[in-house]
Parts: sequence; C-alpha cells; structure tokens
Amino acid sequence: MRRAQRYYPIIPVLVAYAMLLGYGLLFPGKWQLVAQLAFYCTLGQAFNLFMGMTGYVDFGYVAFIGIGTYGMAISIYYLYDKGLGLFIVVIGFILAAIFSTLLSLAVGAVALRLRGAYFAIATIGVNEGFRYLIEGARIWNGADGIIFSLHLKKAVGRETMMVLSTFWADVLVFTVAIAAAVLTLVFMRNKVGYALMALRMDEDAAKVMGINVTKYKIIAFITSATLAGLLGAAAWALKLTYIYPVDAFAIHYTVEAIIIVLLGGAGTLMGPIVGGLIYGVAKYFLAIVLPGFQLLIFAPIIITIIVIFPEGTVGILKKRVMGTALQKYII
Amino acid sequence: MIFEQLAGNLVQGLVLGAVYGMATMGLSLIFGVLQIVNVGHGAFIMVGAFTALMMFQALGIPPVIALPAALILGMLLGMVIYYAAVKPLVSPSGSGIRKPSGRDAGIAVAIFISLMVVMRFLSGYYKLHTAFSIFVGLLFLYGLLLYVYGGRRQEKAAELATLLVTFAFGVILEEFVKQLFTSEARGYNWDIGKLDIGITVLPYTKLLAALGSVSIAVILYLWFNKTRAGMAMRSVVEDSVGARVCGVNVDWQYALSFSLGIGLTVTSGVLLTMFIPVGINPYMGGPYTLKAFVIAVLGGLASPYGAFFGGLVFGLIENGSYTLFAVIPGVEPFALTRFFSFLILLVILLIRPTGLLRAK
Amino acid sequence: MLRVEKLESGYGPMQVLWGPDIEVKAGTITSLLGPNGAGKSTLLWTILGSVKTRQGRVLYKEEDVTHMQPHRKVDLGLAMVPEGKHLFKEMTVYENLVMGAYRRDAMARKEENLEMVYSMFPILAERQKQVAGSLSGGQQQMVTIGRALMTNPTLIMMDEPSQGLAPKLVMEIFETIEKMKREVGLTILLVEQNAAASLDAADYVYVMHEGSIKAEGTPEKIKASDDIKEAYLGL
Amino acid sequence: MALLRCENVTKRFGGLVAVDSMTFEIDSGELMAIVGPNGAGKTTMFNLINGVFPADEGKIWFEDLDVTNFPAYKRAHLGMGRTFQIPRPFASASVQENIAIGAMFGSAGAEINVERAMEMADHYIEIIGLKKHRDKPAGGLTPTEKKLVEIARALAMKPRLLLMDEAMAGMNPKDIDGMVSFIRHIRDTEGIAIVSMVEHIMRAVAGLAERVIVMHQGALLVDEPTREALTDPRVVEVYLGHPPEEIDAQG
Repeated sequence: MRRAQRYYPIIPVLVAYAMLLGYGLLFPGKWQLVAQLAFYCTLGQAFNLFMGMTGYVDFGYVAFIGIGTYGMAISIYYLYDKGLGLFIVVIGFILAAIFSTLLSLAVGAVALRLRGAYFAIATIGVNEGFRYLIEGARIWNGADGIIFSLHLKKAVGRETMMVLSTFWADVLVFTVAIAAAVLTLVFMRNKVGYALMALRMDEDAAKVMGINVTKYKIIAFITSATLAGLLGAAAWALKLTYIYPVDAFAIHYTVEAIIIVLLGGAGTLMGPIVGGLIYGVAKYFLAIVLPGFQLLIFAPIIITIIVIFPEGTVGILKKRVMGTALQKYII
Repeated sequence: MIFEQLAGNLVQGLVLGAVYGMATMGLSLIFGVLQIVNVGHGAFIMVGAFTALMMFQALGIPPVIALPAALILGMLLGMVIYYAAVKPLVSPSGSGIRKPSGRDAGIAVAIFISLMVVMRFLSGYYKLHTAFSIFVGLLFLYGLLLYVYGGRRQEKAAELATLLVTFAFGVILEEFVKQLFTSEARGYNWDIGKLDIGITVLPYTKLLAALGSVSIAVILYLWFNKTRAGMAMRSVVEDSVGARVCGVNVDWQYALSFSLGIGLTVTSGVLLTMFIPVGINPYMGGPYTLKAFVIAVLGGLASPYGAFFGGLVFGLIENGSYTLFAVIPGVEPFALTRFFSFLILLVILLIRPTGLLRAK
Repeated sequence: MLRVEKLESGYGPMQVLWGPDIEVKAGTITSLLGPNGAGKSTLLWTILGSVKTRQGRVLYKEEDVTHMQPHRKVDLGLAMVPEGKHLFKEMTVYENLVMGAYRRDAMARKEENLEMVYSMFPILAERQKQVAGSLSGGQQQMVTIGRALMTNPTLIMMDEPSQGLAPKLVMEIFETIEKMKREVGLTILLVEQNAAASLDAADYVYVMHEGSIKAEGTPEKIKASDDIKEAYLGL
Repeated sequence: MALLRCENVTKRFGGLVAVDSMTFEIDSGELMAIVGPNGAGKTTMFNLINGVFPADEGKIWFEDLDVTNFPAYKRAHLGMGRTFQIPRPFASASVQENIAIGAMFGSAGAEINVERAMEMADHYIEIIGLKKHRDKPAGGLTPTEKKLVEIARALAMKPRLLLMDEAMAGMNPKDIDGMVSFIRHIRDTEGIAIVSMVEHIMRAVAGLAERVIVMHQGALLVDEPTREALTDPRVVEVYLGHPPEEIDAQG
C-alpha cells in the first residue's frame, strides 16, 4: 500500500497528458498546437531528467535531438527500397536511440568527470562541434543534409506517410513524454534518485557516503540523451522528412529546454509539463502577434526566474501544498 | 620552400593568436575573480564587432580609434549586468525576510501595464516596435521585482544560476542586435596597405590588431602588478575575506572586475573585426565562445595571462590545422578546423582541466 | 570606544543576533565567550558591516556607523583579524603586510607600522620575501595579525586567533594580544573558544548564547559564578 | 590483523609535501586520535585514507586488501565512514533522508532497498536523539545537530572504520565530554574502529583516545598510547609547550 502511494505523483502527470491529447483529438483544428505543446513538454521532461536531477546544465543538449533525427533519417534514406515497409520507422527509432546513447557515452566520458563550470564548458561546444564534424568531413551529405520525403513515400506509401507525419509522429512524442515522466518518478523513488539528490547537494560528501557519483550521473545523462534522440526521431524526422545540420544542432533548442525546465521548476516531476505548457502557449501567441521576438522576451524571463523565483512554478506550488492532502500528488 | 611556408604560417598564427588571446582575457578575468563562466562570451564579442562596424560605416572612425569607445561601452554593459543579475546571485542584498505579498504583485502588474500604455502612446510618435516596448516593460518589471525580493541565495552555490544568467544575457544581446540590424552578415573595408615580409604578406590592419592586443595585455599586466588598484583586485582573487578586512571595497572590486572583463571582451570584438572585417552578424559570437573556452582552458581558466598565451598557442594550432585539412581531398577544411578545436577542448579537459600552461 | 545597541542581523531567513548590547572601553581587552553557534563571529562581522544590520545601532567613537560600508570603517581605525587566517597565500609576507596598508591614511603611516609589526614579530622580517602560503600555521597567524596592525587601527576585533594552533603557540598569541594592548595602546574585542585563557587576558567579559548576551562582568565575577560557567562555558 | 595499514603514504601539492611518508596501523575496534596543529597534514591524511584523492606514493591496505587505487565510494563500500570538520549534511533533504542515504550506499548498501534504509534511518535518529526533527530539512538544524546527523549518516553506512574530522571543534568543555562518551558508546555498541582528528583539545584527546598519532609538518612524530604520547618530550617540544593537566586529572 505504502509502496503504491509513493507513485501517486504520476497521476496528475498522466491526467495532464490525457487532457492535452483529448483536447487535440476533440478539436482537430487544434492538433498542430497540441503537437507543439507536446513537443515542449517532452523536451522539458527529458532535459529535466538530467539538469533537474543532477544540477548540471548540458548546453549541448540539442546535439542528442539532432543525432536522433539523423538516426531516423538514415534508416529511411538508405533502407527505403529494401521492402521493409513501416519497419524502417522502427529501425529508425532503434538507430536514433543507439546514436544518441553512443554520443552521450562519448560526451559523458569526458564531461561527466568534470564539475560545474568545466562541465558547462565541455558541453557547450558539443552541438557546434558535431555539426562541424558532419559538415567538415561530409558525413551524411555534409552541409547539404538529408531530404527523405520521397524515400519515405516509396517505402510506406503516400497515405501512410501522411498519417504518420501528421498524427502518429505526435502520438509518439506523447509516448516519449510519458516515458520520460515515468522514468523520472521511478528514479526519484529509488536509489538512483537519492544518489542524484545527494550529489546535487554536495558531491564530495556523496562520494564518501559510498555513492559512485560518476555512475549515477551517467545513468541520468544517458537516459536523458536517449529520450532526446527518440524525440528528435519522432518530432523532427518523421514530421519534417528532411534534416540539415545547421537546424539539427541549433543551440536555441537548448535555450528553450532551459526556459521550460526553469519555468516549471527544476528537479520536479510536474515542472516540465507546466513549463512546457506556459512556454508553448506563450510562444504560440507571440508568434502570431510578434513574430521573431520570442527569445528577446523569454531571455529576461529566464533571468527573472533564476534571480527571483529559483524554485519555478511547481517548486512554489510544492511549498504551498506542504502538509495538505495534495502533498503526495505533487513533487 | 616548405620551410618558408611553415615560417609564414607561424607568423600568421602568432598574429591571429595574439588577438585570440586578448579576446579570452575578459573571460578569464571574470572567472578568476568571481568564479563565473561567462557563457554569453561570444555575444559580447559580437557587440564589439558591431561597434566597430557602426563607427566605421556611420562616422568613418577607423576601428583603432573605436577601441576606447568599445571599452567604455563594454564596461557600462558589464556594470549594468553585474548589478542587475550577478550581484543578487553572488551576494543577495535582499533582507530575505520580506514575504511576497499580493500587494507587491499588484503594484508590479499595475506598473507593468501603465508602462505598456505609455510605450504604446510613445510608439505613435517614435514608431517603436511593440515587441521592443514589451521588452523594455519586462526589464522594468524585473527591476521592480528585484527591488522587492532582492535576489535569492541558491541551493547549490550560485554556479548553475550564474551560468544560466550569463547565457540568457548572451541571448538578449543577440536578439536585441538582430532587431536593430537584422541577421544578415555585414562587413566593412578598411584598407591601409600590406606588409610583405618575404615569407608571408600581412595587411597592416592585422598587424595593428595584433599590436593592439599585445599592448592591452601588457597594460593589464602592469596594472595588476604595479598599481594599488590592481593589487586590490588581486587581493580579492586570492582571498576576499582578507581583502575586506584590509579595507578593500570587495563588492566594488567584484563589480569592477566583471565590468572590466566585459569591457575587454567587447574591445576584443573590435580587434577581431580588424582581423576578419566580414561576416559580422548577431549570431557570430557562438564560434568565438567555443574558441575562447578552448583558449581559456589551455591557459588555465582563472588566469588572464595564461589566456593570452593560450591564445597564441591556439592561433598556431588553428592556422596549422586549416593548412593541413586543406590538402585532404573531399573535406571542408573550414568546418573541420572548428571541429578540431572542439576536439582539442575535450582532450585538454580530459587530461588536465586546470590548464596545460600553468605550472600547477 | 565601541557601543553596540540591540543589534539584530542574520543570513537570509535565519536570524542570528537577537539584540545584544555590548560596550568596549578604550584601551581594554573585551572578551566575548559562548558556545559554537552563539553568534559571536556574526556579531563581529555585523559590527564591521559585511553582514547587514536589520535592527539596532553600532556606535564607534560616539558616531553612528551602523550602515557604513566595511572599507569606510577600516578608515576609521576598526580592524579585524578574521577566523581561519584568510591571508593572501600567493603573495609574499611583505606584500601581505602592504595590503594591510591599502587605505590612504594607513599608507601614509606604512613605514612606521611596518617597523612596529617587524619588532613585534621579528620572524616576519626575516621571511618578508617568502610566499605567505609556505609559512607554518603560527607564522601565518602572525601575518594576519600584522596585516591588521598595518591598517593603522585603534580597535582590533579578533575572531578565534588561537584556533588551529599548537597548544604551545596559543600562549604566545595571548601574550601578543596583551602586548598589543600594553605597548601599542590598542583596544581589543576578542572572540575565543579558549575560555580559560581568554578569561585571564580580558578586562571585561560578555557571555553570549543563541544570539544574545546572557551574562557580563569582570573576569573575576564570571570566574566566581559557577552558574555561568556551568551553563554557557562548560568549565 | 590490522584493520587499516598505511605504508609510506605521501602526498604533494605543487612543491608542498602535505603528507610525508606516513606509516601506521589501526586495529579493529580501536579508538585513536590524530593530533597536530593546523597545516600538519591531518585532513590530507584523512582524505588519503578514504580516497578523496589518491596518494602520490605509498600503499594503503584495508583488511589486507590493497585499496591504494580505490576511489572514495569503493572504500566506503568496504566499510570506511567519514564525517567532515564543518558538517555537510544534504541541506534540503530531511534528516531521515540524509541518514537513509548513508544506509543505502554504505557497506551493506547492495542489499538495502529504500524502505529498509528509511527504517534504519529511524533507528539511528533514535540513537542521536533527534526524533522531533525527523522530517525537517537538515540545513535548518543547529551546528551541533548537523554534526549529529552527519555522525548518524556515517553510522548508517555500517562502517568498520569511522574517520571523524574535528568532531569536537568549537564545542565547550561540557559538550566535549558529552561527545566523548557518545563516541565511546558508539564504539562499544557498534564495534567499529574510530579515528578522531583533533586539533588542540587535549581534554578530548585524553578522554577519548587509547592511542595517539601526532603529526608535525606532514610527517609522523609519535605513535604511542595516549599517556605516553602526550608526555613524550618531542611532542611537548614541538606541539604542546607543556604537558597537559588533563592527563594527571584523569590518569
């Protein structure tokens, strides 16, 4: 009984995603917006898994999304004529997961030995570095990118492709979001979470307590990166059916991830959803009213949150519900 | 022949490296004094580049003369950023006992709305963009909130927070400049002749940039070691508590060094345009952030002189690797050189994060 | 010389000082005793001004200096020897001492003060070219005290000057403190863990506990009171 | 068989030799003190023993296992606990969580799940007498309470060797006596060796330790039973100045 209770906080998360999905299904005209919001929530949820739980900021995070996108792109681009049908999408996801895991292992092997400022320095170049590797060594068509809409059409047919990129891709994004949320809660409720909490607060003390800090950091880092890879495969590759290195590794997605996590509250379970919804809706309306100004308006908001409300929305909410019946649902 | 080309590369690399070194000193100074990594470093270089461009194009002032202006602009920018966002994080001035009340929030919202109305009204006369008004409104709102809450002490030092804040300021600068000048790449042409030294040809602008960098580094060194004000800043680096009991105004030294660091960075932006006077755009800073990190880590993150020597080394590496990649068929030497610098960064961080050039 | 009235201060949401009243008379050693966490160090830092005063006043030479910045107070002759040394480890002994004379008034009297410091600690004269970080613990403490003397002070606040020193050096530090009072004519406000030695050296004693003054009096009076010794000093 | 054996352990920082060829042993269940002035290398020695950083030279054995190149967490798994001079509990975690983290990752950590760790934490909260603060964040406690939480956290790791860095610094004599008897009680009930590092509180050394190591400028000066160590002429010469009165009072 007590054991089950500890997983109650997943309920509001599931309710939130169900409501969002329901809204999109009931109002087909709003599906685009819902898909966009789901993307932001997922981005936040996956990013939070590392940043929120360890207290480290990975400024090169977008590289994992980009490499995941390439995973899907490559599968479709090279396997479309092998008669595999929809199976190439499955292979695409597997490749996306493998690529992002491998990249995170490579980056993590260096960056996760480092602390604080040095970690930030090591990661801030990852997306740029990887972009220039692809462009410089002309890997996967280099700067010309991969355009694979025709390949996808040939492999699965026109109808399937349409449904895939306008509907199922978004549903898959929802799936990734829920997976990320569930993983976050499972981490929090098990040794991993306590280890991460300890290292977030005092890494030296954590070490002498017998916590293999590198191991737990790597667990969080890889999980977060793999989710990002899957997100890229679903939200970018399947929806857009093209990929250019300059877009796939653009740092402003890292900025968005940071904004979302901070808005919601770093290290909380509900935070990324709240942050993702606030950011998504605000950006949606700003894009209509003031196109091109989103970052100029959001950057001061980042600063405001950091300096004045470091706990974020859910962090403040958590303090409010402390000691009430809601306490066990909100973390 | 090969020897001549090597020697030519060496000279070119050193000249470039001097400017790179100068462009990193501000980063190292800020880290040395405040333990803050300025993640928005490149954006400040961009500001310097635009300063040079504007002064040259609009007023016909050669970049060398624009240096002091850039320094002052940068230092002002640094002061504003320090007092607006860095100080509340590193030493919160708020009483911390004031509880956020509904009334405070009400006043904040009221002021924000009235400000919006005023801006809307003004925009009729001055053709201000709505978004700009909102941006200004946000800044005022921020100031007000800061006044009410006075900043919070962060759970895990202020490290994470300062990283994000400097990052956000970089984004603000980029977006702001984009609104002013659009994101198209610009350039200018300041031709004052070339110097042929036999093994290679150097435009005088490049030489001037390198000389300017070296002189600034020397002045900074003398200032740090020979003047009372420089000693005060050094004492803060070594032990801020000790400096305080000696009567050094530590808070001011923090502000000053942050401001000086930003000032140096903006100034280096001017010098860099003397080197590469094209491709000036709001997002040009990104690669320089990365390069500055490589250089700073080469020289030991906390040491401005280390950074300068790191810059020299990096100039040589970059020049050499570009020449090398150019002979490999089927690759983009330019992009690959950038990847290579990232690789160097990782390797140094892996083997010796405290800097290769430092004695300990 | 120095009067503290109902001082309240703290860090963030935590209030540490709850209105202690203290008076330090010119030319005396006033000792502040009490358990760890009583707020003794906070009191010193609040007097110096690097911890902000929330309520109450600090009067120095009959002047209200409550909200004066720390470096201005150094100008007025208020010096501090912080707990845990805090010297400039990569500078030489000489440079450390010169940093003490950073304020203009002190700089004017640099040579005289330097001579005084060297006569008080001859070992520092021998080692003036040496990097401060390479000195032994006791010598480092001398540099810190010497540096405070270089600020040309009239009142020195000392926070745990004997902490971390070998027992045989503790007595030397206390002798130095008495010498500073006797020969240099300084007023001293002393915070010490070493209650016994502190009681011997002091002219007047305050006992602090949980941010306020629980007892005060001459050392004789404190020594005579078993209640105070039992409750706050554990002697 | 010695529990811990250090042989010629040396550590340099730049040109400075912080720990200079230290050789000594610690037996199971022993109460030992390391004494010496600030800067004598005591904290560095602790950091070398529990692996915060590696030794430049020399070897360290724990229960006849060469742990010289083991990282800190592995040494903790083998049974080395540690408290810090300035207590460092995880500030925003509750007291219970703090101690539970010790249980989860300590020497028996592999078999202990989160629920079991929480139960164990309750047991240790009982021992240190902080039951009323169980669910409070540890950052809000008084310095002495933080110290106790840290000790409980280390005990929950079920160590065989507990390294205590200045457990009594800043305490008044009465509290020192209380802490001394608490530490002795722990040793007797948990049966672990405790090495306490003490700067200059001879009262604590005399009351607590059965054996004393005096360090001087990074090197071992004496390694003797407490009484002999504190009256040793070399110790008196470089460290004490005069033999401590407490020895006679308690002897």
